[in-house]
Amino acid sequence: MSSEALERREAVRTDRRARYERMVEIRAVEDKIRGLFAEGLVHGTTHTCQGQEAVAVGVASALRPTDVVCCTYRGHGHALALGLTPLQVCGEIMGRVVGSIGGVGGSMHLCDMSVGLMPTFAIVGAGVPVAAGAALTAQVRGTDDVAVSLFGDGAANIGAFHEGINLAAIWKLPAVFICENNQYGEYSPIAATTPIENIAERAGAYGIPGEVVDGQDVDAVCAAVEAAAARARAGEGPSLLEMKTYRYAGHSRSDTAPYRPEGELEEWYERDPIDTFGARLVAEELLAVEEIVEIEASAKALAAEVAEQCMAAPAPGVGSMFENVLV
Amino acid sequence: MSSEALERREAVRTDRRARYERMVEIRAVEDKIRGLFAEGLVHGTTHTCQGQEAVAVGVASALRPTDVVCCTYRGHGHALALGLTPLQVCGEIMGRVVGSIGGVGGSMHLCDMSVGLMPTFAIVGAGVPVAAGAALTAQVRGTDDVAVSLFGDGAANIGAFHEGINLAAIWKLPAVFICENNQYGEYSPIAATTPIENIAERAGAYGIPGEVVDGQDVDAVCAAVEAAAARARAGEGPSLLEMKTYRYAGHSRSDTAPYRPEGELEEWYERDPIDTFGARLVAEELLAVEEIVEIEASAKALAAEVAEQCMAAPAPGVGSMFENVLV
Amino acid sequence: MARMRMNQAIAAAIADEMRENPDVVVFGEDVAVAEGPFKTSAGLLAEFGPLRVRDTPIAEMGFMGAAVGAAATGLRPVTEIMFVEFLGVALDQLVTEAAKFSYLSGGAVNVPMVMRASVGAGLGFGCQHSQVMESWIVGAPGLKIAVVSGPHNAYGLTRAAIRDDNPVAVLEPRVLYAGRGDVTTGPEGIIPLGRAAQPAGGDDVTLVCCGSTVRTALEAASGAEGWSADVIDLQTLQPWDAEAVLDSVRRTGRLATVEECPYSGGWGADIVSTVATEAFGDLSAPPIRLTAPDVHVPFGKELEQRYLPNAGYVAAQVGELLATGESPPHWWERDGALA
Amino acid sequence: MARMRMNQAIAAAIADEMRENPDVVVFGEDVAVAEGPFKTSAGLLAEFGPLRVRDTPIAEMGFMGAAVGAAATGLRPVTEIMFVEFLGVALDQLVTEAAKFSYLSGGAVNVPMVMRASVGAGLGFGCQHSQVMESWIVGAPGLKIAVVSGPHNAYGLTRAAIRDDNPVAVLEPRVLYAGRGDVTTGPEGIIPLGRAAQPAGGDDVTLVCCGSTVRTALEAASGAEGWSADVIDLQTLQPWDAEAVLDSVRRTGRLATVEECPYSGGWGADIVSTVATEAFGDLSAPPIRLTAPDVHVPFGKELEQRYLPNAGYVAAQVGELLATGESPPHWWERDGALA
Ligand SMILES: Cc1ncc(C[n+]2csc(CCOP(=O)(O)OP(=O)(O)O)c2C)c(N)n1
Ligand SMILES: Cc1ncc(C[n+]2csc(CCOP(=O)(O)OP(=O)(O)O)c2C)c(N)n1
Ligand SMILES: [Mg+2]
Ligand SMILES: [Mg+2]
Repeated sequence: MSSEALERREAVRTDRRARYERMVEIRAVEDKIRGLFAEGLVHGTTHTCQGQEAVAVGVASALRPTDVVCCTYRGHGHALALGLTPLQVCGEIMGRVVGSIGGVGGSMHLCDMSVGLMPTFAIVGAGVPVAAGAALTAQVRGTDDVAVSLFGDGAANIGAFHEGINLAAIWKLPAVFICENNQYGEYSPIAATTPIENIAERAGAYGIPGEVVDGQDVDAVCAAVEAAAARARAGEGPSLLEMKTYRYAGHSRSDTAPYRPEGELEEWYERDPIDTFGARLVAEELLAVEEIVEIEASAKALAAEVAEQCMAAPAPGVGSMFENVLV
Repeated sequence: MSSEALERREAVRTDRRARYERMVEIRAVEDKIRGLFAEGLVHGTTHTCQGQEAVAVGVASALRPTDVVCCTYRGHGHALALGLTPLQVCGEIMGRVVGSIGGVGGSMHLCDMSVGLMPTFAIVGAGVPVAAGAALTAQVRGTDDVAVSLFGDGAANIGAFHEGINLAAIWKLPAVFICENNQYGEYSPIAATTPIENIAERAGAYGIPGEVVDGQDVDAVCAAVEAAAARARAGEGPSLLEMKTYRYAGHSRSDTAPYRPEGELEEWYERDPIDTFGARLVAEELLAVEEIVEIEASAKALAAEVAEQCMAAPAPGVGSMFENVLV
Repeated sequence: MARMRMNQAIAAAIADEMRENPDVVVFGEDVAVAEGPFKTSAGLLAEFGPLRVRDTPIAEMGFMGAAVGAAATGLRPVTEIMFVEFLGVALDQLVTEAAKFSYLSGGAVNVPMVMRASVGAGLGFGCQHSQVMESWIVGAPGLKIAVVSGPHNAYGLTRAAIRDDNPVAVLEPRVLYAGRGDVTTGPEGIIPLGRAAQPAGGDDVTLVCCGSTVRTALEAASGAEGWSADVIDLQTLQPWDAEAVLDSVRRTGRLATVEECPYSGGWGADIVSTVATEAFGDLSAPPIRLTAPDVHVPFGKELEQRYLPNAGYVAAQVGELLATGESPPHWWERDGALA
Repeated sequence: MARMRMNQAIAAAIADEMRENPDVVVFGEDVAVAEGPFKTSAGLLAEFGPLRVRDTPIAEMGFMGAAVGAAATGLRPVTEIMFVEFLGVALDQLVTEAAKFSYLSGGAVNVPMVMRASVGAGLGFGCQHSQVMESWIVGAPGLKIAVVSGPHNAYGLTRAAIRDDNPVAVLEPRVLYAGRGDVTTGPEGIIPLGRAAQPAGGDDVTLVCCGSTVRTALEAASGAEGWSADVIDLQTLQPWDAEAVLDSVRRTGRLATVEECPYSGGWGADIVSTVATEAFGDLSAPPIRLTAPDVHVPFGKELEQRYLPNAGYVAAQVGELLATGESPPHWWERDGALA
């Protein structure tokens, strides 16, 4: 699996067209996952990231596979962007042995260290100090790797955010803290829980750079993360980046997002990260208009095929729950 | 006890000379306590506040007895300023039934709700959200009371600080958050743990006013707290005040403060809050120079007498540990 | 008497208390506008308004601490920890502050707050959202703990918890929210904390359970052949009803606990140990515990069901105990169990 | 072999591991420049420098999380929670993250971190700084827990904990830090996790203890008249050495645990319950637990000593158990006890 994941990662790192394709793939896989849950074919819950694909792909494009990424339950897009295969991701979500941790974790728990994906965090904020710790390893060992923590707008109000960033700042750790501000924490609009406009302003509380980034623009995301990572690699310490983005679907499986003001979703659709980037690539002549439909169609076909493969794959046996408890 | 405490409180609220006397009293009581511990006459540990008396008295002077105050283990000065008697305070520290909670708490655990002193907090940061909750009571009930949280510079790095202030900010609670920046968290200078110069700057992270105050000037403290409390009472929400101050003694009983840079203590002595305020009162002709020595002498005598009284008072009986566990 | 789902019973209990007492307030993540992720606060915002029913930021330490402060100054806050694991970021406020405040104020301050939390496995939420974690709070003098097992006692215990002057944790098995049952509403429906219920009676064994395992135990008992069981739903885990359990064991001579959690550190150890000490001479067979293994809650429908002790397992283990007079091995200790 | 205080033994253990393995790093509040509030990291900063030995901000969640991240990526962090109660603001990282990471990575990630914490009563620190709170962590699959009882095993268990590839909590009774004893240093001094020690042998009762109660049990046993005891120092509380305990009880027929904490939720319940299940037929008297009462740790020298089970109490209770064959009441249940 690892070498395929690494190849997939290399693709987005080096090729902007691959970034486009990966965003389309993420959308297709997430749509498929939502569909499977809606049909009642999968147990549990899921948190998809339609609309946020530019953040996932932009971040993965800017980082090296030896960099470490701590992301959340809303991490399918990041996992795919970092290189995990749709089979690894869907397999895990669907609880099959082909999943990235063998199907015992489910939708909130992906992992593949070969491309730097730490076990994803189902506890809000928990990944922030953990990323600081991964950055500590790089600092102690003198490598120039960085650790990245991705978290939501809602997570910026939890203690671990504060403690983790402060620790990284005082130790000048090579970390990049990235807030995916998708406007909602669960069903609450950010303004109901957060008394400031931009999470990035909180950087000031730690004496580190803070920047608001257009999270719908994969190029902008990539550039901002590259710059922050370069700073971190150079020993200048962490940064806080805020990606303004939007999730098209509800918070989780059961959420129909009735709390959204009318027209809001539609406004964001107009700045769809995939469409925007596709148009840009067309303008740059890196992509032909006809290819767009093909890419989408083949991503959908892939997602459907992978779902079938997962359906056909075995579920983990009873013994699996006893594995990896104690080393 | 309550009515004596209330009278003592009224004194500092209305009379600047009483504030001077109270600061002297706090110094004398704290010195006595340190002495008792040094002699091995008291069990456990203690955290005294010599040098920080202006904060304690300034805060108490600015608040009403119906306001609620959450302070820390370094709370003897606050307790005395709020009105608790030296007997209540020393009795508790020495583990006697005359103590404010009957002697079962010890140095870190004072309380007297008749003057608004909540159980003092031995867990760093814990009082911050609790004060937000007390402010919530005022808001829900529509009173114009405020709740005050006092905490150290070190506490500004803990999650509860972040969560408590953010909550108060978003709900516009009538709270005042006061950081007593005495330059050290335990044995660590603030610069070793906190990547910014002024804790007050963190107010920006919550969209509330932040202000640096000279914590060695009781008038300045009182004025700043009055203004912040007025704002809170008017429904305009919380503020963050940072009192720049210094603790003359070590962190706790056993600490001789070897980590202090040479000359630092002496510099702060020059701006001693008691001396400064005494001189000001003399200049204002509210105090005669001769009285200064008298006031100090009688405070020392009082502290000694109270210590004797406590020594003579009974320790709580075995039954006391079973009281107030479940209501 | 009304028929309702367990989440509705909880909302009804809170509403009834809010009607009676203006000091009762409710806050937590998405409990107001969205009426709770599990709809356990349906209707509260509409009826009681935004001053008393509030959404919080994602900040369990913050709002749990706010509950302590509010309770200490006169309100009766009911807070919601969406999944009990999130208490891992807020435990200090419940155990080290709330539970000790009365003591630390010489009795001057009560902290009548309720921490409701959804708990347990069975819905495929994975290992960070499927535990019960009573162990985090059982060893905390000053704190009461109720565990609800259906609409009826969810209503009654929730009301009792809100009326109690101590901090009370109410654990709500998530898997039961949608289940319907008859509920005695109104003041008669209030169920005192500290008292067990006995949903089934019998002679041969005492089955002690609570929360999600009550139905497991009942199902096991009702299908039993050749033996009958006293089924004791503890309802309150702290303080638990030792008298009810001891009385029953003195009669049946045998004890089995049915627990949702891993063997190590589970609540049943306290029960078994106390019974072994206090009723040693009355025991005619070793007391046993039927629990999950010492592993993380697995994802996957079948695995998760396998993880939990089910009625068939309970019946089989108890049957073996009765037949042999010896404690049967746990399922995961048997040959070939993990294949 | 060297004679040293327990805090020195701990510092020596860490230093020896740091010398052997450059991945071992140390951080916590005031552990570097000040060498630890209890001097358990004396000499480390001087020898290993500021890259590997660091003071943190007051942010237990932050640095515990950092330990998880560092351990998951190859370091072996040793962190210090100054008083175990502070884990109440950081529990999530230890129990819900560290202990589950191996599982949640399909075995790809180990988290070889150590969380050292000072625990227990006896020094007059009041009720928020005097508990042991094992209950917060015992019910956590994936986590090991050691409890040290003197310089010798403090050295040996600390080294074993640092070498272990799982997250390990090491609880250090504060009251023992200054005590001196002979320590086997070097590789032979390493004490494997999971194995109990037996500091005294006897025939009539098995006294199971750990941490601060080991000396209590030993003192009780050595002063006993008419009976002798197997004293078993568990050393590791998770996983605990059931074999050693069961073997002993099978021989003595009687069991008493000696615990520092309140009765409810104490570690002894797991021991008693397991023994009652597994060795029921071998017990000739009820197994008993000698614990503190279900109250907060009081301040005040005498009260605090009264709160803790002492040797005289242990001897008296065991004596009564042996004489009567019945479980004696706890001290606080006896007439006039609270007067
Ligand atoms: C400590 C904790 N509290 C609450 C939750 C429940 N929860 C899961 S996701 C979520 C919303 C998070 O919002 P945000 O950080 O904006 O991330 P998003 O879901 O929008 O990506 C909440 C409250 C949790 N998992 N952990
Ligand atoms: C959560 C927590 N962590 C650590 C401690 C130990 N501790 C007690 S006081 C203290 C220093 C606090 O510094 P600061 O906030 O500046 O207050 P000061 O003592 O200077 O008044 C520490 C680390 C604690 N009591 N609680
Ligand atoms: Mg969000
Ligand atoms: Mg300080």
